[in-house]
Amino acid sequence: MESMIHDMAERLFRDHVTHRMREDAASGQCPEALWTQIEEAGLTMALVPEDAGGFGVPPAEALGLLRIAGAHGLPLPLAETLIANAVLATANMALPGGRLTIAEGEALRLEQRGKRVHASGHLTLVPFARWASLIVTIAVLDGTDHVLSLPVKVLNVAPAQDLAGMPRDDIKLDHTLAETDAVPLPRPMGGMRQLGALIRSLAAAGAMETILEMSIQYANDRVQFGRPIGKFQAIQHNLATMAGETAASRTAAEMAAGSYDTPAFALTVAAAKARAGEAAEKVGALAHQIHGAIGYTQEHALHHFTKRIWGWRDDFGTELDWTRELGRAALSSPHDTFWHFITDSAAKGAPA
Amino acid sequence: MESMIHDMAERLFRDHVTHRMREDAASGQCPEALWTQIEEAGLTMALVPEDAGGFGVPPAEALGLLRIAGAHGLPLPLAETLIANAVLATANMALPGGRLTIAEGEALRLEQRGKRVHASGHLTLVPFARWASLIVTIAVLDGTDHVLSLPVKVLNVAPAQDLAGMPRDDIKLDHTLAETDAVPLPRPMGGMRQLGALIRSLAAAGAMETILEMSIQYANDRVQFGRPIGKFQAIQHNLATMAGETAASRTAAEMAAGSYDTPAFALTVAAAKARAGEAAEKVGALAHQIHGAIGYTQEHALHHFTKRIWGWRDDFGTELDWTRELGRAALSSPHDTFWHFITDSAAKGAPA
Amino acid sequence: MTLTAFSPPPPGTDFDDLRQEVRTFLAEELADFPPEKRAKSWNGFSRDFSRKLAQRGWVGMTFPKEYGGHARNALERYVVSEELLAAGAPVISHWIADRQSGPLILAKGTDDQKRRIVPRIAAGELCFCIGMSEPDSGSDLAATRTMATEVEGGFRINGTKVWTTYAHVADYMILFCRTGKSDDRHGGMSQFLVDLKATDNIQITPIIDLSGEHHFNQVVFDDTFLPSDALLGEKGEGWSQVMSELAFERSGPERFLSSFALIEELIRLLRDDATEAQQAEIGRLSAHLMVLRQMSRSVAGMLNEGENPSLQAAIVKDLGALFEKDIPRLARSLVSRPAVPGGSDSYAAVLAYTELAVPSFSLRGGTREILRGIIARGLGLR
Amino acid sequence: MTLTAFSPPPPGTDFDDLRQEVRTFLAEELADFPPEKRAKSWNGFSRDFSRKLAQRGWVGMTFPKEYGGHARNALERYVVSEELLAAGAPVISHWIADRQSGPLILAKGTDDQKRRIVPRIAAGELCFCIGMSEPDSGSDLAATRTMATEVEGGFRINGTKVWTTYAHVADYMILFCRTGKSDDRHGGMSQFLVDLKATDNIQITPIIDLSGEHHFNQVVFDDTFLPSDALLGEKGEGWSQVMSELAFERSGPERFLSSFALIEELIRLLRDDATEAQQAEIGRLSAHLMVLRQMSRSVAGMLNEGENPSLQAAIVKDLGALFEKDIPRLARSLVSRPAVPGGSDSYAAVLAYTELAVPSFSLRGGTREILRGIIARGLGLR
Repeated sequence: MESMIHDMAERLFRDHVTHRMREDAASGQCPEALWTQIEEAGLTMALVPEDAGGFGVPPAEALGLLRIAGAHGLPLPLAETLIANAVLATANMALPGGRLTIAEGEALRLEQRGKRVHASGHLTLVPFARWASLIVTIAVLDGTDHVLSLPVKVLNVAPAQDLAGMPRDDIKLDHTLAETDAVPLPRPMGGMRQLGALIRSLAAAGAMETILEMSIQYANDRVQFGRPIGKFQAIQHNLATMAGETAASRTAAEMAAGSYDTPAFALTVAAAKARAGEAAEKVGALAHQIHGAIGYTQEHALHHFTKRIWGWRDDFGTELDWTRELGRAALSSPHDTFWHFITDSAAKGAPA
Repeated sequence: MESMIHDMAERLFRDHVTHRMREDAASGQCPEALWTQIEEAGLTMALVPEDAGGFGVPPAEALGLLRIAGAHGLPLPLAETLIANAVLATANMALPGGRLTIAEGEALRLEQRGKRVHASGHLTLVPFARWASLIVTIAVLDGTDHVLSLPVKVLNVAPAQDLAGMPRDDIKLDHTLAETDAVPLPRPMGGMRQLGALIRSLAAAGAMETILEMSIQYANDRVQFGRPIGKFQAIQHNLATMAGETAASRTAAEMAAGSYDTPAFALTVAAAKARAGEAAEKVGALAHQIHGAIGYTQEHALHHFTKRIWGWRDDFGTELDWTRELGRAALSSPHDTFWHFITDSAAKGAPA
Repeated sequence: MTLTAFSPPPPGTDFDDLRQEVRTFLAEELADFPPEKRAKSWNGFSRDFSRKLAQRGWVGMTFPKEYGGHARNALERYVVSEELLAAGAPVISHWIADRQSGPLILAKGTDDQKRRIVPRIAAGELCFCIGMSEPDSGSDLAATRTMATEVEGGFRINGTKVWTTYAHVADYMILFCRTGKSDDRHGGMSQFLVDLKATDNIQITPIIDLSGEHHFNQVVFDDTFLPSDALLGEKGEGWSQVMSELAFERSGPERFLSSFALIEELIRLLRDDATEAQQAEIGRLSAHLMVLRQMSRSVAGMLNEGENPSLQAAIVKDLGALFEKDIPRLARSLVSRPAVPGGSDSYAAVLAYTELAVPSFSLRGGTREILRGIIARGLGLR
Repeated sequence: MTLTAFSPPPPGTDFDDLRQEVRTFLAEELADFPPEKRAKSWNGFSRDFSRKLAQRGWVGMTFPKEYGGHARNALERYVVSEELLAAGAPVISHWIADRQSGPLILAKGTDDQKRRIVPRIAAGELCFCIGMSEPDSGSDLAATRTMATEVEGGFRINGTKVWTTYAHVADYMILFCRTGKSDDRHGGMSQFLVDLKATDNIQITPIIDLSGEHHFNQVVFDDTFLPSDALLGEKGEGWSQVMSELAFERSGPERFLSSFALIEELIRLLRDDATEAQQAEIGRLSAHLMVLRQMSRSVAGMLNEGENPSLQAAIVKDLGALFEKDIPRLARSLVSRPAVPGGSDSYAAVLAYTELAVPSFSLRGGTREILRGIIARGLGLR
């Protein structure tokens, strides 16, 4: 797929995302300058309609940015901001700019207090919360999905990290929101768990492509027992396996991205997140096996990339959660045969 | 372990068990002449006490015969007869000689009718029933294990086969037994499911050793792309995996055999049957991968050996049955830690 | 790394109407076709079924109309193929001809060969087999020994082919053999179109497989005479012809649906009362299947566009083979029910059949070692 | 095929009393030792703990009494080792010295070396590290470049070692390097006993691993002077000395217990309310563990009898590595609970630690490729 915005993002990340930046981010330092450039390039608005400031590209193309960000190990909440803006725009809420993030809101309790909404409960594993100005989530009030826009500055953020050392914070909520900060969604668009699973699937596919590339390079360069290790059949098999897992993950993630905002989304995103997690385990393990001890050290990019793909397995539903969901759907489907369920669950392509 | 009876069995099977015999047996033909030799050599009595006609060797040594029989693909109920005789001897019942077999009796209903016992229910997957004179099983009457000796000639045997084409028949039972044919066991010795699992684990270990040997031989002999395929790293890895699985299965089976008639038997036999089944799947698949199409044909010994180890997975409890049993024990054990459960479950060696 | 990217199948290629037509046809034709027969997947043989399918226009779909084909695209053909496989329809009688021999003849054959043979393939009348493997060659085609010697008016063939699927019923064989000595490992090979029903001195003997069935054969050529017009394509170009033929064989839905009958049986058992763990495993299986299917359709789409997705095709086949081989293990991990060959319990019978069929899956179209070698080269390993 | 047979451990080698003593000791010493520290397995460091253990006679157990040892047999040592590992006791401070450096010095060292060093090892006072890998050698020891040049009164060392576990705290290093040029790939190597606390011109810099911890180091020798009596064993015999040393390193219980803390956490979560599927998976794990332990004890028994079970040892290590590496996957397949490094939920913290530690498991004592090569040769592949 030829895409101007993909090319732009590719150049921006290639020129500015450094190993040092990824290391610093993992120890708590937000790369502010790069964020400014990303925002100026408009990438955070790629998924909102053109009249709200977007590029007017198909959702699959806008979401493709997240695979590219993953491929570069971008240590910033671009994906979260992209989704947050899209959800706010759908609910016709203000788009404040800056770094935003998203959280699963399924467990929140909402109650109407006069004209305002009171929200209580826990938001857990919220990515980048302490680097964001706003947390956007979706929760249910009287059977209707509501978008909540929660200003981080009034919240109590308990910092925590994922496997890669990236911020993934906990928040205890007991707040009455401003009238404009809790708005019913005019049409369902999947909960934040689904949207979050989508962005992690895309990023993981990109990161795995980079890991594969690194590993091929290393296998061609590294000499042992008198020849490049890539000549050994066992290493070739490992790389072939990595290629298969990586290709499957990307296909799955793009299938989900292609069905964004369509009825096929719920099942394709379940497949994508589950498939990405399974692949991440294998790809990371094999990459380390190929690299030997060198890839294990903080100085090597592999260190950062494998930890991120492993950390993402736990965000927005684990493999176990998503496979259960998908299996439940398969086993309770009204179709005559399992095969009919499978063909029906496939993305039909974005609506015209 | 140096053993005279092992040497004797090894010689007997090596000289007399042919590929043709195994093929004929798989299409229903019992090798009567070989049976006579086995019985004349006394092998069927190896597990009974010396005063009942046994050799007076430790149980682990007697049971070792079954690994050797497995290694030769013996198509006769030696294992079943060995166990049947041991159970009959423990209950001080008559040892009639000839081919016997065993069946899981847990699902039978027994009731006392005067001095006699009436047995009803199904015996399923009974190995070699139609080649045997007697089916020996253990079932419960009033909370006590009873040994039942069921003459095949009065039963209605519905013939069926296992994966390898060997007899594994079904019997519907609704019979009042002779007084001497239903006798309480003086001490518990594990149900027929456990004893059956033990003999299958031992036989599978032996068969896998033969499959491994065949595969090494083939890899050394077969030339492709100008060199023996055993020079290829992928084939070497496959053979190393087969060796590990085979060694683990034999160790597990011998651990169970070593705890025959001790309190450790229930758990070690569960581990042995589960481990053998898992190994059988891998070893069979890899052996066929190494042999290519040739091993797939009826003319090749591998055809017979892989089908037998696969068929045995279903006899006397599947892997799922046995791992559940073992896991239930582990999770409900009164030990402080799982580790204590593991050390305690190990065979402590045969009693003095 | 766009090396391993799979383009999404073009929009509008679901062909829901066609799919529905095929399903209706299959529901009727296979109403009484039991699971243990469906388990044979594309190894089931029925000339009658193939002919009926052809009458509906679903054989030779992509062949030109002048040769009896229907000039439809590869993605329409894909829909029909996957529906047939998922239903376990008995397709072998036309399958090989439709998939690879027909396209080969169309690409390399003489006008006469095309006119004589292709319309009958499209009519579902001709069963083809492939004479490729030999006792000492296996995956190593360069070790082929069967030799065609040029004689007055044709060739004399001597040599032995093995693992020839359905040679005992086939009408034609595409024979791969030497027509010359060459220092180049790949040189001096040619392909022939052998009319099995009209040629003398060919001895076909059965090879019985693990499941006790007769699919494979040994085929001995003993001074067999083939007329000159049996040569298919250029003399000496057999190697490159075979390599492009193999591309048709890779990545189709038959690369991951071989165990599908067992999947349907398993789901039938679990449908009403699955535990969470069973749901999760079925979900994992579903995810793999959804993704494999998308990848496979992507390759069909790329082929349709005239691209050369050979790396992608090898990847799909490698993943697909792992998937379909793993199904019996998966079934055993979820349900404790013994395999019983030919028994009355359809789950038990299908499990037994599939367990014994699994080792044959990797005999088709190249072993895993060869596939992985292709992938490694495609990835740029030097 | 007795090639792959494992003799059952000799009867009467359970040493239940000894085991009970060790358990009582550990229950007391590690009463407040949390799971996330136990997760470090034999990478936990505590000089204090090692000394206390030595006071009980459980370091240098198999060493002769004249060198401070206890002349107990390998199976008694085995019992202590596995109890320490299963409890996740912090043992690294004496572990390497006890397992391989002490036995090496006893076998190859001079009288003076033995008398000076071994009793202090047995007292739990000395921490050893192994200077083996180099930036360009990895698994290929023949590519070793660090060079010892003979000079007046000793040797000058130049070169760089990497992945040297705990070099930053160790008292001694067993250094493997070249002492000559040789056409033979394996020739001209020697071993040295380097007193790290008393030697100048050694620069040790940390290498931070995936879990963010400092276990590894880079060690640079820059014209470092070692006295003549630092030579360990024969000059030029380093290769064969290392090969026999590696045999000590293989097949011990540390080859399958590295993830044991996660197993205990997992079982704690499941204990009261396991589904059938969870029971089955724990049962499978138990079966593997029971069998691995039996195989490992068998090897200890064979070693104790003076046999050379090198094939068996490699098999145990290969199976053990697969087992311990697979535990995080297994945990994830049974419990959906995110890994949280350093968090307050001990399961989540131990999962996080173990997932990041897993890639390091195969760095120890030879990669899988090398192990499988050893097994293949042992099986008689030509």
